[in-house]
Amino acid sequence: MPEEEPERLISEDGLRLDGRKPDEMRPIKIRAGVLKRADGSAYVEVGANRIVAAVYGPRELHPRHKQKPDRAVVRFRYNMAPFSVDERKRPGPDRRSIEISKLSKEALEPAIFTEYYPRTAIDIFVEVLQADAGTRCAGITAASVALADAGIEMRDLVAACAAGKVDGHIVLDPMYYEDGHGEADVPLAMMPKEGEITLLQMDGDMTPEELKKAIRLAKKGCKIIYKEQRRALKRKYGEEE
Amino acid sequence: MPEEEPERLISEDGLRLDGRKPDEMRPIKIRAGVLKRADGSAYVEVGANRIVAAVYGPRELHPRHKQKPDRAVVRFRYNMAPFSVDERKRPGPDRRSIEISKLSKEALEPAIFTEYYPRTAIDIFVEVLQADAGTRCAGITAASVALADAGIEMRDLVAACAAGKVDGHIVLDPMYYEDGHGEADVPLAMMPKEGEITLLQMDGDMTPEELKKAIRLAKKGCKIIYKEQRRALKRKYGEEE
Amino acid sequence: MPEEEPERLISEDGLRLDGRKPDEMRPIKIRAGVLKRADGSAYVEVGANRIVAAVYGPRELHPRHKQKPDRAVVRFRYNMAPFSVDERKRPGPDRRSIEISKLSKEALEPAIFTEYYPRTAIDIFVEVLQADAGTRCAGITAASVALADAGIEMRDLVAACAAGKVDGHIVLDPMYYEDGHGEADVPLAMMPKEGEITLLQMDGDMTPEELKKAIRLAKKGCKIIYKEQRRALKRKYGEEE
Amino acid sequence: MPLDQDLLARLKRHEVLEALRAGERVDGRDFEEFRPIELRTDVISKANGSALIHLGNTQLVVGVKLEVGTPYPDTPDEGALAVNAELVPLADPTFEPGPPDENAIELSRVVDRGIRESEMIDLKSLCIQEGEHCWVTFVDIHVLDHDGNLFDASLLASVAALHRTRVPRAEVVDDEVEVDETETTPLEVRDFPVSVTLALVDEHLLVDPCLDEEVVMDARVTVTVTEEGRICAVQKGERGSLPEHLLDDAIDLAVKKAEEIRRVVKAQL
Amino acid sequence: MPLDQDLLARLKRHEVLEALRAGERVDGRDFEEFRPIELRTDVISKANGSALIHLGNTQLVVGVKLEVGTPYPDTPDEGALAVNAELVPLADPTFEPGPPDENAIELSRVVDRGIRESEMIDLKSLCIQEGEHCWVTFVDIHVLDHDGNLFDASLLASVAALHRTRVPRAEVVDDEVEVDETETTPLEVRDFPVSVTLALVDEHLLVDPCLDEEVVMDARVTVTVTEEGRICAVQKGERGSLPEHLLDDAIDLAVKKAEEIRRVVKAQL
Amino acid sequence: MPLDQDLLARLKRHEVLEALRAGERVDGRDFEEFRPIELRTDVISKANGSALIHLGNTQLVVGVKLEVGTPYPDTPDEGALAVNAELVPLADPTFEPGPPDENAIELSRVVDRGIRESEMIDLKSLCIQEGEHCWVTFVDIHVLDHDGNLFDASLLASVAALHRTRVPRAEVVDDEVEVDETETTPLEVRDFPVSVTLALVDEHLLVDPCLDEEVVMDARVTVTVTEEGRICAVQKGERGSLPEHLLDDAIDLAVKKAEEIRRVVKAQL
Repeated sequence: MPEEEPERLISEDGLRLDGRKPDEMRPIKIRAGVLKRADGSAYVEVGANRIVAAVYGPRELHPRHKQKPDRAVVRFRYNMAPFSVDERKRPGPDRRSIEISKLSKEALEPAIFTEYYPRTAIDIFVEVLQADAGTRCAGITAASVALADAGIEMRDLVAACAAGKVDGHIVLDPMYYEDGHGEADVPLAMMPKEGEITLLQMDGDMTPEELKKAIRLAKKGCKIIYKEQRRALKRKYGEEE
Repeated sequence: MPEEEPERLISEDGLRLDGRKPDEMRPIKIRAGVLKRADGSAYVEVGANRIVAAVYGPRELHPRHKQKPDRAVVRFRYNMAPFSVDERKRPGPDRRSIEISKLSKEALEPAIFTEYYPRTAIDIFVEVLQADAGTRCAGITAASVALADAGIEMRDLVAACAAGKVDGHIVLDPMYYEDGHGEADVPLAMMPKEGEITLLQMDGDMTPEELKKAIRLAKKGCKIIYKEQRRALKRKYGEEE
Repeated sequence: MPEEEPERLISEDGLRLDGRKPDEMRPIKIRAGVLKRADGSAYVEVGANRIVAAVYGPRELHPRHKQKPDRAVVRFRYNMAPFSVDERKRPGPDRRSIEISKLSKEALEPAIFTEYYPRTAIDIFVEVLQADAGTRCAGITAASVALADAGIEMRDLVAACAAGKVDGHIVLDPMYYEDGHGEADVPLAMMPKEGEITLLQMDGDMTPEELKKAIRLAKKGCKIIYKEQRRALKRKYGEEE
Repeated sequence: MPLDQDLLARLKRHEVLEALRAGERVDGRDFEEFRPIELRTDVISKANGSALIHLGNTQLVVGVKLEVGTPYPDTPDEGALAVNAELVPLADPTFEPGPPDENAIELSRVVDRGIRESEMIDLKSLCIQEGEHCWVTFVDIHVLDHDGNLFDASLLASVAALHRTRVPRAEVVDDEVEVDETETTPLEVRDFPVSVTLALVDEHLLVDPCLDEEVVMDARVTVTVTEEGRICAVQKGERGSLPEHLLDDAIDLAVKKAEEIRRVVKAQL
Repeated sequence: MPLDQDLLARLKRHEVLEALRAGERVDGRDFEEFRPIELRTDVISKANGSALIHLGNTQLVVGVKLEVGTPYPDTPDEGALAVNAELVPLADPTFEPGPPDENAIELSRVVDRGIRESEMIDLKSLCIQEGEHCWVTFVDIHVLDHDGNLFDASLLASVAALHRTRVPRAEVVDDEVEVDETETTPLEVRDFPVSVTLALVDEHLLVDPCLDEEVVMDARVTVTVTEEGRICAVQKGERGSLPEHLLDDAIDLAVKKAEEIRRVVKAQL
Repeated sequence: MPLDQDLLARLKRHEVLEALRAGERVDGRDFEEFRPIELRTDVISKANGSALIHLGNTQLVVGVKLEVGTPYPDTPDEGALAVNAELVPLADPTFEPGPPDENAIELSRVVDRGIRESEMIDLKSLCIQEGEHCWVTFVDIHVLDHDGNLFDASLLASVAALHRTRVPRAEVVDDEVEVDETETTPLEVRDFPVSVTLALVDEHLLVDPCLDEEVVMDARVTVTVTEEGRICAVQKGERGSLPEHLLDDAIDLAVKKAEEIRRVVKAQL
């Protein structure tokens, strides 16, 4: 966070506070298979976000009456470490993390061939060790790599990225300060191969045209993320998944 | 609530603050079948009380080990909407509502032929949208109509009404201010056909004779309620149930 | 608690605040079979500790998937009455009582022939009615007698007693004030017949040699407790168990 | 080992009803007879007041603790009362650990009404500084052995504990309350409410039901009576109904028995 | 009695899809048609504002309560807003008692964003004393009958209730807030956000899905639109995906329908 | 897919015991050998201190956060310490979401005692204003990958994080604490406690058990040793017993290994 409140978030020459162009992502780092106990795992850095995802499953689901005879039940838990944010977060789920967990599950499920794994559970856990803006997108990005690392059959990877509106400009991948001081935030997740959108939220103030523009920009970000996801899996498995 | 604290709750000519005679009920309105999703439902107004009741069942009871081989299990949940009282009520059950739920269940169960529905659950839900005094009685009254509306076989309807002691007088159906400033409150529920009492509570200060008088007065109130319950069912079903 | 803070906890002639010698226990009283409903029970006083233990079982364990095919599951609940301590304790388990429950269970389990009771639960409940120092040891002591009273087959009784370090001296069975103002506390439980230690904790400051000395002293205390445990059972059952 | 609990219950039910039909109670008592009451006060030195009661085989402890708190906004010149009952799993095989269930809550609320509505405690005497500080009186009921009629046993022990409660000296110094535990005065107590619980079994009213009777009862009526013979609380419970004339009988019987029990218990204080 | 729920669900799904294939909705509406909206305000006199809405058979009450609280440290000159939704088990056989589940939380958060991001309430007008006291605006959604599209019904009723909310006079006297409930002024409201929810079923976008449609939908998109036709919140839910062009359609459709609905509802205020 | 977990466990148990009988550990280590330790500090910039540890395949992060709070009434001139461990379900298939269970609580309490009883932190240095304001030191243990011996890994990372913790400048202005996060001084740390955990398996004491060994161990002993070689905490866990002479051995072994580990870890700070 800048020491003093900056007057404007986009400079006269069109650059952002951290020197990025409006359509530029923050640095990304993705690693697959970072944990031994989990069936699949991944680590993602986007800006100062530090996120670990793990997948367990397909595994037995208890109690039995929650099993689905024709598909796997996907469960998702987004959790922030107490030290991941400025003010210590009390452990345990709050309303925000419960909503994010629900939407992240719904963002990933379209990509999973759940019908291949009837009566089982696929459990996805995302731990935010350090939060910059965009943790829900980074979590979905990490979870998707972890699913692939666990060998779960998928239609495509799911890549996620936000766009935002800052000083009237539509920008890609807002960082913490832009998120807090901008006019709107548009997190989006998609399956890049078919262009299908699996997560979309927006809050703030936008015209319909700005919103559509933000969606297109976020999709562009997702494609960059997607390349990094595939690179991470290739690094681990020797060739494209 | 009167703007200024009144000196006496019963005037010289024997009338109450709202102009009622000691043995007079507040206006009552009962409607059967006000909800589409529930198997049975009812709406009750007594004074400023606004109460909705719904019944689901007989339906399957999970987990199985809670089923009774020889009868239905009756469950009752009394709940106040956060905006139903002067100071916003935090959502969720408190000690008062847990006690009321238990006693209301026990007030209704004698009337239900639970033995006709072995291994099932009959779930009764009462939502207080606005509370004047006497919500537990109005809730039982509404629930009883909802049970009939759900087609549950019953020995009789259960009608409920309170009596109270105010300025030394035994009065019928105390309203909010009388309840808060009176000397005693006696909620009662009964099956009017046989005269069997299924709920009785009292707190305050009464001689044994006053208590007996209050019980008799509350029974009188129940009979008025009973007529309205039957009228409501008749309105919906064309003839007396 | 002394009215004024004493300057030293051990006097010049080697005596403690309550007049005990360093290796002297507080008065002990043990009774077996003090409750009618429980399958086994015991009451223990050590100093001002007042503790009741009850055992239910072996009994059916629900839900079924928690059953062990080759042994009983031992459960232990240590609980303090709200009025048992200086400042009223809010009802319900806190972190301290959850840890004590876990360690107490692990202290008793080695003595129980759990393999004789497959698929069952053995439930042990300890209620602290008044707490002086050493409640976890007194609780284990009481629970062990309650297990015997319930007729559960055991390798040996488990006796428990603490040692401590006070003014640089290793002392037996610290009382409340010594526990709060001493340098270290060493609760210990054992099966006296074989000399096997089943519980050991320590916190404070000790050299390795002091710790070993404290362990030996606590073992001495356990043997005294053991005699009282057997005497209590003999009193009830006419002869040594 | 796991015996057929249902079978056992049915046999017990049979035994209780059989006895009643022969005009007797399962434990040989008269219909209107309480079980022996044994009361010991001042059993918990960490509490400001305490009592241990045996009512037949039912056994429980009540501890009263006074803590400094803030008055409710609508009663700025009064102390507060909080009654809590813990049905700890040590006391009965069906009691489960966890927050109080509907039975524990009903029990504590009926005892609370007995204490509160009888006005046995002058809550104004528990005010330390108007609107700022007061004593909160915690009455904690800790059940040890459950053989029926927890209602009456709990109120008796609570009232006895309150009668023996001592209030520490409290002074306000610089807006903070300083408490001196060594200097105490007795809590002002103005009444001795006693509740009488009757079980309706097969159209009989049984005073002070034991657990075997509670298991088979159709309904339960608890009537709480002040020293002057006035009623301060009534609670009908359980899923049976009863006709008005039996209620009238129950009220009269409760008033009569309450006085008798009060005498027995006061003699032990 | 317990019918085969799965079988019923499959039959219903079949019926909905069958109708769609024939170019129709299961209840006969046009694809872009809302169900009839009936709104009654000021239904709860204990609330500072309230509304009861029927959206087809969906029925819910919203109550607005103002309580004195403390401003957040980072917005010392603003009041606070708290939206809560209770999916009470009375409203649907699948709703369960207990704290709000993920569905109730999502619902309340989407409504919250509609109110908050449209800036329909001037939170600064709810400050009583900077940094010390403010009004907390509780918007409580109480669902009575669930026949689909709780999102739009909840926002409509919430906005209507806020439009009818009156703020009691509050004065700071000796650092304490004194509230006079008899003297009130209308809450300052500056916008009328309306959300439009679309269900994606079999590649069709259905406006205002009823429950039968929600059960079979692949995805759900809710777009919240201000009076000026700007977007203040979007939420895609459920486990399906949708292509960008359908999203574009959804946005345009929502903007169009929002204005229409706003007109209908305002006429009833 | 769901393999026979019980069968797997039995095979693993067999393997561990087989190795022991041959005088070896299942992963080839000596009985007294720790796994490789890799420590990185300052990994979380949002924390005031942090460390990531790998102990073999066990991996966890500790973050230290300082927050302004109120001193406990009985230690008005001291800051506070709160240690919390989250066994998040990401780290092990048997960990479940929800509040800390008995294992997480035992872990955090043993680490807490190591920190507290060694007096490595001068709590008095964390007092901001006597009786009014102090720093509360939250030590949060976040387990990422569980391959045994969480006790030692957690204490090592916690102590390392505390050694790297910086305290922001805090000033009391008008009774309120103003914190300047940009100006910090190192937390005063006076010791470097190290715990050594031993597993008793088949009468052998194994230093730093891996998960396969923990699954089969009879008992566990953790001894925490200060820089001066004094003992500040001991914890025996799990449902086995051990004779006194093995305890004596464990104490001596722990003192020896603690010094060695401390050297290894300090070199990485």
